[in-house]
Amino acid sequence: MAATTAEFEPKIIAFVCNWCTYAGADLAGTSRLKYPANIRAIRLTCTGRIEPMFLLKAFQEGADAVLVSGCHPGDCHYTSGNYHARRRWTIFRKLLEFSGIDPRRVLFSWVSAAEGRKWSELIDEITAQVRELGPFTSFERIVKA
Amino acid sequence: MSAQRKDSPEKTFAEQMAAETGIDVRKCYQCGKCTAGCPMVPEMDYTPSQIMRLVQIGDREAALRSATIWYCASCLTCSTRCPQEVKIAEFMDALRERSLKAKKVNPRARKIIAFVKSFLGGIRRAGRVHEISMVMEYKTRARDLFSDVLLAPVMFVKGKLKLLGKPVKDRQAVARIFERTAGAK
Amino acid sequence: MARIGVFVCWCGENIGRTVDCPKVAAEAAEFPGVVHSVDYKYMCSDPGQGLVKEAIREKKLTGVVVAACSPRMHESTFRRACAEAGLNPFLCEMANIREHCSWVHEDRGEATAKAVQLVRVMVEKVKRNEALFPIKVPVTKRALVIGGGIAGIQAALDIANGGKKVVLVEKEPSIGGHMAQLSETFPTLDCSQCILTPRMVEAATHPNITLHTYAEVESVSGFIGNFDVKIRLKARSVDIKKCTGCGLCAQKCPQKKIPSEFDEGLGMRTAIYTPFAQAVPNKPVIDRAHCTKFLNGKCGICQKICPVGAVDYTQEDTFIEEKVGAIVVATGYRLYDFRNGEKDYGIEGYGEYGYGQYKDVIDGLQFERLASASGPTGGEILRPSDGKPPEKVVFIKCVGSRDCAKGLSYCSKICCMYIAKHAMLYKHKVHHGTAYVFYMDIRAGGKSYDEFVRRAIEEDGAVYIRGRVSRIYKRGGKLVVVGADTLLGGTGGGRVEIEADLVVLATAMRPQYGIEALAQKLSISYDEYGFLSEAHPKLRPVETNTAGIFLAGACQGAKDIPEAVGQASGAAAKVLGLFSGDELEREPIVAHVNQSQCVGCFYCEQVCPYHAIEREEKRDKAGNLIARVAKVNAGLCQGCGACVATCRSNSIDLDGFSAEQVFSQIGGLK
Amino acid sequence: MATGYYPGCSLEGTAAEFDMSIRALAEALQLPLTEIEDWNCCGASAAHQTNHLLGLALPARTIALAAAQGMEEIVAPCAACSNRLIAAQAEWLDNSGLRGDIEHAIGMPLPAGRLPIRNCIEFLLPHIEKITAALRKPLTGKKVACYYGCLLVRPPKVVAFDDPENPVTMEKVAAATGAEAVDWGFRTECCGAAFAMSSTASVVRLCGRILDNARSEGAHMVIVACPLCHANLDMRQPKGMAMPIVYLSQLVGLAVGVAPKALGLGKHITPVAPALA
Repeated sequence: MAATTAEFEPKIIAFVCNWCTYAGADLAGTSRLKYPANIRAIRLTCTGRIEPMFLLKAFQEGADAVLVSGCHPGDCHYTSGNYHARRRWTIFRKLLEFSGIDPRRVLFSWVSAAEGRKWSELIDEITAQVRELGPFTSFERIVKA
Repeated sequence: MSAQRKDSPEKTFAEQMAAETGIDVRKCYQCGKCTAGCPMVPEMDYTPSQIMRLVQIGDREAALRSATIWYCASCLTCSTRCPQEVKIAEFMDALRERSLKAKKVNPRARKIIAFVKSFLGGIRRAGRVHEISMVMEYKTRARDLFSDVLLAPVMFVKGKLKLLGKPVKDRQAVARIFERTAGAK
Repeated sequence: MARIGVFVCWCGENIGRTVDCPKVAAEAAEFPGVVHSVDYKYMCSDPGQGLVKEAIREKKLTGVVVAACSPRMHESTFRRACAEAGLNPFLCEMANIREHCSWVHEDRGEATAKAVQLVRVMVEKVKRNEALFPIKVPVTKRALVIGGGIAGIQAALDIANGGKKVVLVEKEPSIGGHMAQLSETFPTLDCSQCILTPRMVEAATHPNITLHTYAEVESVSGFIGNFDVKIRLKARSVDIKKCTGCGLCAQKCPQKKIPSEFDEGLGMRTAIYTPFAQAVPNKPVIDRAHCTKFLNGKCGICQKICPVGAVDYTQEDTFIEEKVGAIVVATGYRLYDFRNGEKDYGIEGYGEYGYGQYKDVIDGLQFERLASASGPTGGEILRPSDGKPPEKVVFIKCVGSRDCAKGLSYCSKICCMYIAKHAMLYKHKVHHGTAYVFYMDIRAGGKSYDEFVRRAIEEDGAVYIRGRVSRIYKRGGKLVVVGADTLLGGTGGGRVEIEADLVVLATAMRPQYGIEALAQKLSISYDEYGFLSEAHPKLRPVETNTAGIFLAGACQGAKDIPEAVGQASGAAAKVLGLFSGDELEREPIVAHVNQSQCVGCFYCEQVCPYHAIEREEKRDKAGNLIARVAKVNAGLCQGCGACVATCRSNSIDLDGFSAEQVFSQIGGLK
Repeated sequence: MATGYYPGCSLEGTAAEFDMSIRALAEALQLPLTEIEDWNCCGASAAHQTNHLLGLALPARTIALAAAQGMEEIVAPCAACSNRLIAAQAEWLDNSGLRGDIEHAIGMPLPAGRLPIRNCIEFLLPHIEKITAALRKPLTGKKVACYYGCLLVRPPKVVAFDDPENPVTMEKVAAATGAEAVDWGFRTECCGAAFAMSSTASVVRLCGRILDNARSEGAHMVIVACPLCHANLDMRQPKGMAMPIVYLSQLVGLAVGVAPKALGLGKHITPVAPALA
């Protein structure tokens, strides 16, 4: 392990929908709510667009955790995309577990366009959580296996 | 990473109190609803909302020296009704604790502190409060010997005052609680 | 070979203070494929955009990344600039280094490092962008307005006067909304009905307006320019074509003790009723929940006496369908329920004010009815409990508003003004009475507004007390209002106890019940309080994030009449703009099926919320069916991408957010 | 279910009649109570007002004892005691950091979960049918003003008992005796509580307001469920008030036929017998 847990700065990749969470993160910005700089958000149209391969790719590129966040159930801009996403992730989580990725490294949340504060608190929280988990090093091992 | 934002060296009094108690009086917008509902306001030197204001502007000295913090009856009416959800009554507890520690207790609070000390003294010794002993101790401390002298015999006859109290068996255990929490003497 | 240009914006100090912009530009210059990289103070300004255009021309750029604010803010600005310089606008992307970086991080080193990464992500993406061309769709030049209050009426009239057809849907039996209930309006004190009713009539008789009252929007599908709307016409039990509005039925109805919604429960109505005398249309409905005929089959008087045989107990709800090109939502407000709270929203009632168990504690709209000449008291201020004129009236502001404990932190904005008006009206009618107003702040920021409040205080003698009331209780038939005057301190703390005859609570403005369900039908968003969200709080205040749907009035936030009317005219202007051409352009973010790969499982069909997936039959030259494959109808597709993630054979991709683009973005985070 | 009984200090002294009536009523209604062995004072307001941790540790010891003695719930009739017990427990359940400090102070482990703590009203509320069935002497025609004071209903989120502004539970129990509960405005106003001795004038002023309102709304007596409220209202009445202050357990006890003596009805400073006759 390269870094000790104390100085470990995790890399967290977030896949967020354009309508709710991306806008919520924008609101955190306009409200000047501070949170750790460990997060990198990738904007997609909807959580329903997110393919499981995106997450695996993120881990492959060195992410220590991945966050998927979209609209609250019932509030999807496209009516039902987040429901499809939710169903997909329930299965995908099991798959992750099976392939040896700690499911605590894959996080899900609903953040609406009005929830700037929730976004900043979420990032605070998950950064601390992932810091505790330590760096994710097992991907290469999994790929080789 | 963002350590400097969380532990900035120059915290205001309000920020300091918020960090220590979880109660953030900066939320108070001085509507006065606490003051309006407070039953003890006539006894106070500052109203509850003014105490919030003193903390907001950082006048620690005035807040800790006020009589108000001691005349708060802890009835929690203010905390229950505060539109900004400031736990005002609980905050008064925190101010009292700091007022005692900083030895800034308002002279008008002499009797109240005497009562608190007698009360806690009793628990410390016996684990339970024995009312007669507590009252006697209080009267000596407060130099308030003659109030209520007419009430005592009546209460005694009615069996409301017992000459001997029933202490806790494990008195050591209770005394230890006081030591370990560094309680008021 | 990609030739990408990177443009790093300082946004004045907004980005520049935290992010080292020249450093970001310098590092970006080293990214593979980047041939040009600069930073500038205000990239969105004219000279800033000029830098982009110039570089496109001179450096022959094949893609542009603007590192600045959120794409939700300025993506369209920069895409337009690119287009002007001859670059396909969809070859321009933004890296959000303001909202997602400089504004939320403090450490300059960290923020700069993150900004560099965010730029690299977008450079990687834009290298794989393809030129896209806006989709043209035809426009149905007919608008739907939901809600017949003053905002809805204004929007409908403006669109209709612009020469376009309007369908106006109102859920109550009459249009008019809350404005019809008001006595007089601030700051001019002109009679609300006198200015409103002519507008109501105009809306009902306008040749371009189709009015459906006692009707609700059942479902909405489609998209900008082409919405399909299903409207439920609730059974009135009265044939509106036959009815002459003579009113005989209501006179003879034996059910006379139903609290009138229009009079806010202070007056009574019958089971067959028109809400108020000036109702439009002036035709009654039967309230089936209270009608004896519907409850136990007896009665039937109204049918017997109706001279034209208009009463029809067998009527059922009917549905009509309308095609419209634009929708204006104007569903208005209601008042916070201080009596019961709103359990569905987790909001409590006002226990400290007695949960409204005291008859003489009323809300602002109830006071309007007391003061209105058309109200249950004929405009005399008489208290509800015993019908006597109150000698002391206490007005309490911010009840439910600005109250975190009740979950309603916002200011309702209109109360400062209408309470001043109430105090004034009361003093005009009960000369010897005293009006007390408990306030926290006086917010009277409109034209002639502050002067109006001062008049209430200086000329009409309203006693303003700065403080919030702690509680109200009853003592010997009087309401004791316990408050504080926070401008007085010292011993006693300025505690004030007033024995009042009548208490008026300025309760919070809340969006109408059912707004969430409507918002979901329309696919528009709402805030934590249920107010509908505008597309941008400053620059797109009447649009929603769903193209073709606009907002007017208090459904979007607390508003007074002039503001609601102003916004309604704004929405109407937007609608007329939309209707000015025969076709409109839509963002070409749509899915595509690679039909040679499609296995025809049609999972995509199941997840598509827009029914945009069609089945296509592939035949050989002899006409034999070889395969059934999926096809996307680009007119219906809204680009959510659910089909892409669902496709088992990887045969669908989404323009603008293709798998390749996303993978390369992730790769950019190395 | 093993129910631990926590009388608290007042019930051993000035509030002896509260203790007597609770025990007698529990027996009459066949609700077994076992006194928690070696309980200590909860510290009341004095502890938490001056030392936060002490204010948590004192009630914690009694709760830990009760759990160790196999109790599954605690009945604490004194409103101050039940309030302190509930508040302390809520705080360590909410803030796990405190648990260690408290356990260290009391030298005992705290129960892992939440131990239900019931005040006097909550003790009786589930047994209204039992009370109605056992009525011997219905108190028909008696107008009572139910007085909750502060500690039964506040802080509302912590005690999670009844409505903080418009409570109804005591009225429900009182109504089971046949008495009529009057609607009045001072049900949750403060009586001055701990200032009985240190600021007697305040207590007299506050009790005066409460009793005035009860009287003006037609009450024959005030019903309480807190020894501090009782002491203040009973002993600090304005001249000529003569308002009987009766414990809820006494009212119910009398209605179900417990002997007045066993309920301690003679122990009040302001006589109650005539009003209850």
